[in-house]
Amino acid sequence: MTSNTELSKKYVELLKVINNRTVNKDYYILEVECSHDISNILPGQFVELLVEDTRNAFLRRPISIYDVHPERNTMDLLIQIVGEGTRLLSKLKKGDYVDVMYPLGKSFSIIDSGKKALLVGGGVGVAPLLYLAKKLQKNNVEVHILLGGRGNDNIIETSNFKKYGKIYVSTEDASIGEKGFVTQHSIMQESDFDMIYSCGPDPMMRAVAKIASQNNINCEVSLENMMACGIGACLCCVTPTTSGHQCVCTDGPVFNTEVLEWNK
Amino acid sequence: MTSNTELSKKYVELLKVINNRTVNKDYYILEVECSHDISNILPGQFVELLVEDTRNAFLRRPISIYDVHPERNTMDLLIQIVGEGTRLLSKLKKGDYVDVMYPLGKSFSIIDSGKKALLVGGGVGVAPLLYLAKKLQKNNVEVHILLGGRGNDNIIETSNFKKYGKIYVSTEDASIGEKGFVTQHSIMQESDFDMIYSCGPDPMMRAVAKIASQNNINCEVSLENMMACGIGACLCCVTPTTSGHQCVCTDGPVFNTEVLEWNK
Amino acid sequence: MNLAVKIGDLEFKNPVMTASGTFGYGPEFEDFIDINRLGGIVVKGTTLHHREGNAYPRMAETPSGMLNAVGLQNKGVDVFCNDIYHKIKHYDTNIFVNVSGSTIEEYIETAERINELDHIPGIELNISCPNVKEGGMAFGTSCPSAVAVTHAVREVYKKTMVVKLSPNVTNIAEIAKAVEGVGADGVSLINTLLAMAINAETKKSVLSTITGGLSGPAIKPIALRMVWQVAQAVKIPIIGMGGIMNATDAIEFMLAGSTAIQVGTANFIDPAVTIKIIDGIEDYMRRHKIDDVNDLIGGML
Amino acid sequence: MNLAVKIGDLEFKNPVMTASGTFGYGPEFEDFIDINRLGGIVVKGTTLHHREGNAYPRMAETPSGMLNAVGLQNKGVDVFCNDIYHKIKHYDTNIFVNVSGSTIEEYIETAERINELDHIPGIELNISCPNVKEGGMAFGTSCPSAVAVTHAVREVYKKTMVVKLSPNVTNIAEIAKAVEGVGADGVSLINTLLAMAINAETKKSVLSTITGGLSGPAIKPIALRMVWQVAQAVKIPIIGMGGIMNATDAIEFMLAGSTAIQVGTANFIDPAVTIKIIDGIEDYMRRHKIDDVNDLIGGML
Ligand SMILES: Cc1cc2nc3c(=O)[nH]c(=O)nc-3n(C[C@H](O)[C@H](O)[C@H](O)COP(=O)(O)OP(=O)(O)OC[C@H]3O[C@@H](n4cnc5c(N)ncnc54)[C@H](O)[C@@H]3O)c2cc1C
Ligand SMILES: Cc1cc2nc3c(=O)[nH]c(=O)nc-3n(C[C@H](O)[C@H](O)[C@H](O)COP(=O)(O)OP(=O)(O)OC[C@H]3O[C@@H](n4cnc5c(N)ncnc54)[C@H](O)[C@@H]3O)c2cc1C
Ligand SMILES: Cc1cc2nc3c(=O)[nH]c(=O)nc-3n(C[C@H](O)[C@H](O)[C@H](O)COP(=O)(O)O)c2cc1C
Ligand SMILES: Cc1cc2nc3c(=O)[nH]c(=O)nc-3n(C[C@H](O)[C@H](O)[C@H](O)COP(=O)(O)O)c2cc1C
Ligand code: FES
Ligand code: FES
Repeated sequence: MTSNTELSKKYVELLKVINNRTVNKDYYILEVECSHDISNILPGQFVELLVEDTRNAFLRRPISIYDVHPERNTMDLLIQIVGEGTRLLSKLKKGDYVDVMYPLGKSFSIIDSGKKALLVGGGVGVAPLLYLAKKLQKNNVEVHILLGGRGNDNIIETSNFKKYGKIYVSTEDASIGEKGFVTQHSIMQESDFDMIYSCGPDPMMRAVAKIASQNNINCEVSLENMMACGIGACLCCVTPTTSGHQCVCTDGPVFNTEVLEWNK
Repeated sequence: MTSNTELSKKYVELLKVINNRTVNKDYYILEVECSHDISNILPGQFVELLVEDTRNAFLRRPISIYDVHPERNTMDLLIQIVGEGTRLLSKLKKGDYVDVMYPLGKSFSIIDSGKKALLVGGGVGVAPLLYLAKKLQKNNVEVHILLGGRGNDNIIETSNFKKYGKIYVSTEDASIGEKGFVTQHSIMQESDFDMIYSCGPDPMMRAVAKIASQNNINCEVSLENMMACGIGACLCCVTPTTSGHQCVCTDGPVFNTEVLEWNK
Repeated sequence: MNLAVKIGDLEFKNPVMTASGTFGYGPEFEDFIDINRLGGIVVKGTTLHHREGNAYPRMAETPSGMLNAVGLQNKGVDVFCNDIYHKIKHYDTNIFVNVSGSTIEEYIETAERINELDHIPGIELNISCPNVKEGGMAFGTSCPSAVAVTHAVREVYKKTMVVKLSPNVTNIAEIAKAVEGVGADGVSLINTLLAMAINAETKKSVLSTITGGLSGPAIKPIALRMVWQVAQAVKIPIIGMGGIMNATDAIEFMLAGSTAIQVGTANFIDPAVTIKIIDGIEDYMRRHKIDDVNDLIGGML
Repeated sequence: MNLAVKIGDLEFKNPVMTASGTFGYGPEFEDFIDINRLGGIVVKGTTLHHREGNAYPRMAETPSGMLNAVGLQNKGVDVFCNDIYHKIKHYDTNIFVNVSGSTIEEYIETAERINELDHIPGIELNISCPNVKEGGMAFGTSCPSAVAVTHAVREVYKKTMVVKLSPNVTNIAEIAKAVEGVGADGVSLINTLLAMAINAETKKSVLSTITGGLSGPAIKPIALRMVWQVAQAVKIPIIGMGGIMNATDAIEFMLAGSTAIQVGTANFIDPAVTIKIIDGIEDYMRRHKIDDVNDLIGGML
């Protein structure tokens, strides 16, 4: 198993928007072109986007790296419109420039070849899981991907995920896949996974971690704490761990659930 | 001579941008479509534009009504890019909507048919003079228009002004027209005008007013004080007059220079 | 659904009022809204004598806010009573006069005159104006002087009296408690924060008075904190304000402990904002199944 | 062109420093800028003992600003001296330690430890942190307590000592004068303004601590006013801060009376902003034909 402990060199620069693809009314995918080599970006890392020309979204917005295309040196960012910042960024057009700080944070661990992984994403929490699935598949890991959401509209990009593993879906309103929360999905009962990776709403990740621990499965989650700086300078994004408050932006966003003190 | 003392009914609404024409790198003309009858808008009145999606330009921006096209119920706004607000507004495109409060303020007086008027505009101060020239010409006033600026780039829209009167030009760098300040232009020496109308930088208007008074010519100027509300509610935009502090937004922006206490 | 709230014995049809100095006397906004829908309006700061206010420039835009240094320009209480009053007394809303003065005697005399006006149910005692040389904020930044002026005016003014507090103090709750002790029916806060702006290119101060008062969304987090602190210190109702731009902001101020709220600078950006705020509060109550707006007051969990 | 300024006997290669709590210890920014170009850096608030700080959430975005309630999370002065210090002592810039405590004794002990470090030419005495239950701002909001802690630390700390003032007071100039009287080499201002945020949908306070400290451009007009007031009251140098986002803002603070300036929240938005500010000041001086940056200090006309 490999995991990234050293942080890679970070950049802040204007990146050209190559594409802005609307997924549905709530989601879009920005593809931006980088000027530095990005082939060493790891799954789980994120960027901080500046929303220009406004103070309505004053701080940068942290967004996971959804996919990396080394052949054209671009990355994809999958973004859900939830407020002012993500709404204003959705207006970016091909050819525009956006101010990006990248790559930030530590990555998911890549389990060894031949092992079996379950990836559990809720809503826009699927964002860091695609690139993870890609890297796991490359390492010959058996990849199972459970995508959950409130309804049909929140289950996105399944055709993209399909390329890297077997897909399972659950929705709370039963509009697609099994009905219920992701944690109620039948695949969650299987106990022969070597690792469960998860990203999504806090309560979901906690529930996933609980099941993983009951089944003695290693579990990594990607947290989405409120961030001001993204580089470990402000100490705003902390989460309680077995070694005290740690920064989600630099000690995470990916944590093994064993170190998280979620009851604190 | 008619002058507008009653304020017309004011509206605040989203107006559709019909056109955004670039004049040169510093100037553009927005044409917006109104939903209310605008045929009674008077020359010298202005609008207050909201710069949406930002707090970098927090308050509305006052802009003169440059022209009115009753046949398609639109107005033109001639805008110079001087800061954040005017820069952001320059990005408006055909089909966009802009939040406008209009029409505001009191107008220039229209002198009687057969009389002779000189209009003196400096830089973007020409904005309220075009519609004035149009109205004066319609009333069979003999219209002379002096346009001044630092250089060639500041002398704009002469072909439009030409339709309504005789044009004179002066530039400080002599790149076009006579060299010098507008007040040094030969036409300013002529004393047989019945009214001088002026809009431009403060020092220019003061100099014009001085010459007018020396020549015993009635003179109206349009002031550009900093405004917060545009409707007489905040008392921020005052100018000292013979009857105390008056609001430029509601008692003006047009004032007869006789009532201004420019030395206060 | 009940939107009505009470301050002292006075009922407001809803908690949304306009802030002094930002709404003129009301007529300025008649083209944009139905004034009668408002919970109340507080007219421009009124003094015993006519005041020309400070010299231009009196305004500066700042990040998410503005500075003003109007300096209580107004025609004096006589013109208010004999002229302006008659143009607005028909409004079906609670009209408050914001009363200011350079000396306690001026406050008293002005309040006495206003007390005679049938259609003015209350005054807002402005002891927090940062833009005048004498009086104003000086009264509002120490307990003894705040108490002195409040007590003196209370003696002569018989209707609803709200005291408007200055945020430019170490402990606003202490001053709120002090004026509560001498008969204020309520407190309103915050007035503007003393601030300034410089033009780096000209090296000059932007305002003719160098310093002015900061208002707008920039100050909302400070105002909210002060309302919350005062709510824990006093029993009389609070009228909260400072940067309220929409219904969400208004609800935050109520949750922090305001019985009513005032909208100031936002009127300049959208002259119809007050009505949108009233509608937005109703909408919020519907969504959250709240029948009585009074249940929001101090409802922060 | 001279950009160097002095505080006490200490020379800064330029007036641009980073504000405590917004720049970590320096290494966090090495990927983005050359730390050695800075006039100085003030490291995170340091206390005698390790502190975990407040519970999450500790941050809220506000109009043109942010709230923080970090609460002085730090590993304590021993870890600073034995570990962190050795990672940063090679920087060719003035490293200040921001010293905080719950009691005067803690301040003294911490300052004594820092006094031993060769490559730390100064401390910034933080008597203005709004985010801790004990000590912090309590020391900075009254003259007697500000004097007590400043005086006590002055006795043991022999290098440059700057006292960081709280803006949450009625009269900041008075407190500046008081600490000047007991040996402060300079004052820095402003720390954050006590403020709060509420989430209307959940009805909860956004921060775990309810109140937090407001920083960013929203507070710039207030900070500028306070610098100007303090500049008229004291003779010692002022380090101005509060919402500085670019060179123009920095110049405004110098014109108002600052000898040096600190950049805080802006580092989060652009990690290279400090260098742009240094370059921007040079550019301004060239345009305005100013040879010595000291000519800007208090240069408001
Ligand atoms: C490491 C990390 C990775 C993320 N990856 C993605 C992603 O790939 N795609 C995606 O759509 N979203 C992602 N998010 C969430 C995203 O950052 C927020 O949705 C976004 O910041 C909201 O901004 P807004 O202005 O649209 O909404 P706002 O109106 O500002 O806020 C809406 C909600 O978003 C959250 N939020 C706001 N500001 C921040 C902040 N500075 N840091 C963290 N959360 C905040 C809050 O919960 C808030 O209630 C990620 C967050 C983190 C921390
Ligand atoms: C009645 C009136 C009519 C005007 N007509 C026109 C016009 O037709 N075309 C045009 O280009 N400009 C016009 N102006 C000037 C225009 O309002 C300012 O150029 C504009 O507000 C600047 O905004 P900004 O954000 O681009 O610049 P900022 O960076 O905000 O300011 C640049 C300069 O513009 C001026 N200014 C800024 N805000 C205001 C304000 N609220 N009120 C007045 N002046 C301000 C100040 O002098 C400031 O130094 C008019 C102003 C007034 C008062
Ligand atoms: C232009 C202007 C004029 C003001 N005049 C007064 C006044 O006369 N009396 C008063 O008590 N407050 C006055 N204020 C303060 C407001 O009533 C209010 O307390 C403050 O602006 C904060 O609210 P806001 O952020 O919603 O504007 C004035 C504010 C502004 C912006
Ligand atoms: C996240 C954060 C942490 C801070 N921590 C400290 C601190 O430890 N000690 C201190 O004196 N000031 C601290 N401050 C205050 C800043 O140093 C500065 O005084 C304030 O933020 C105003 O400047 P700004 O608007 O440029 O950020 C902190 C500010 C922020 C935003
Ligand atoms: S966001 Fe600043 S330390 Fe993590
Ligand atoms: S701009 Fe408000 S009164 Fe004129």
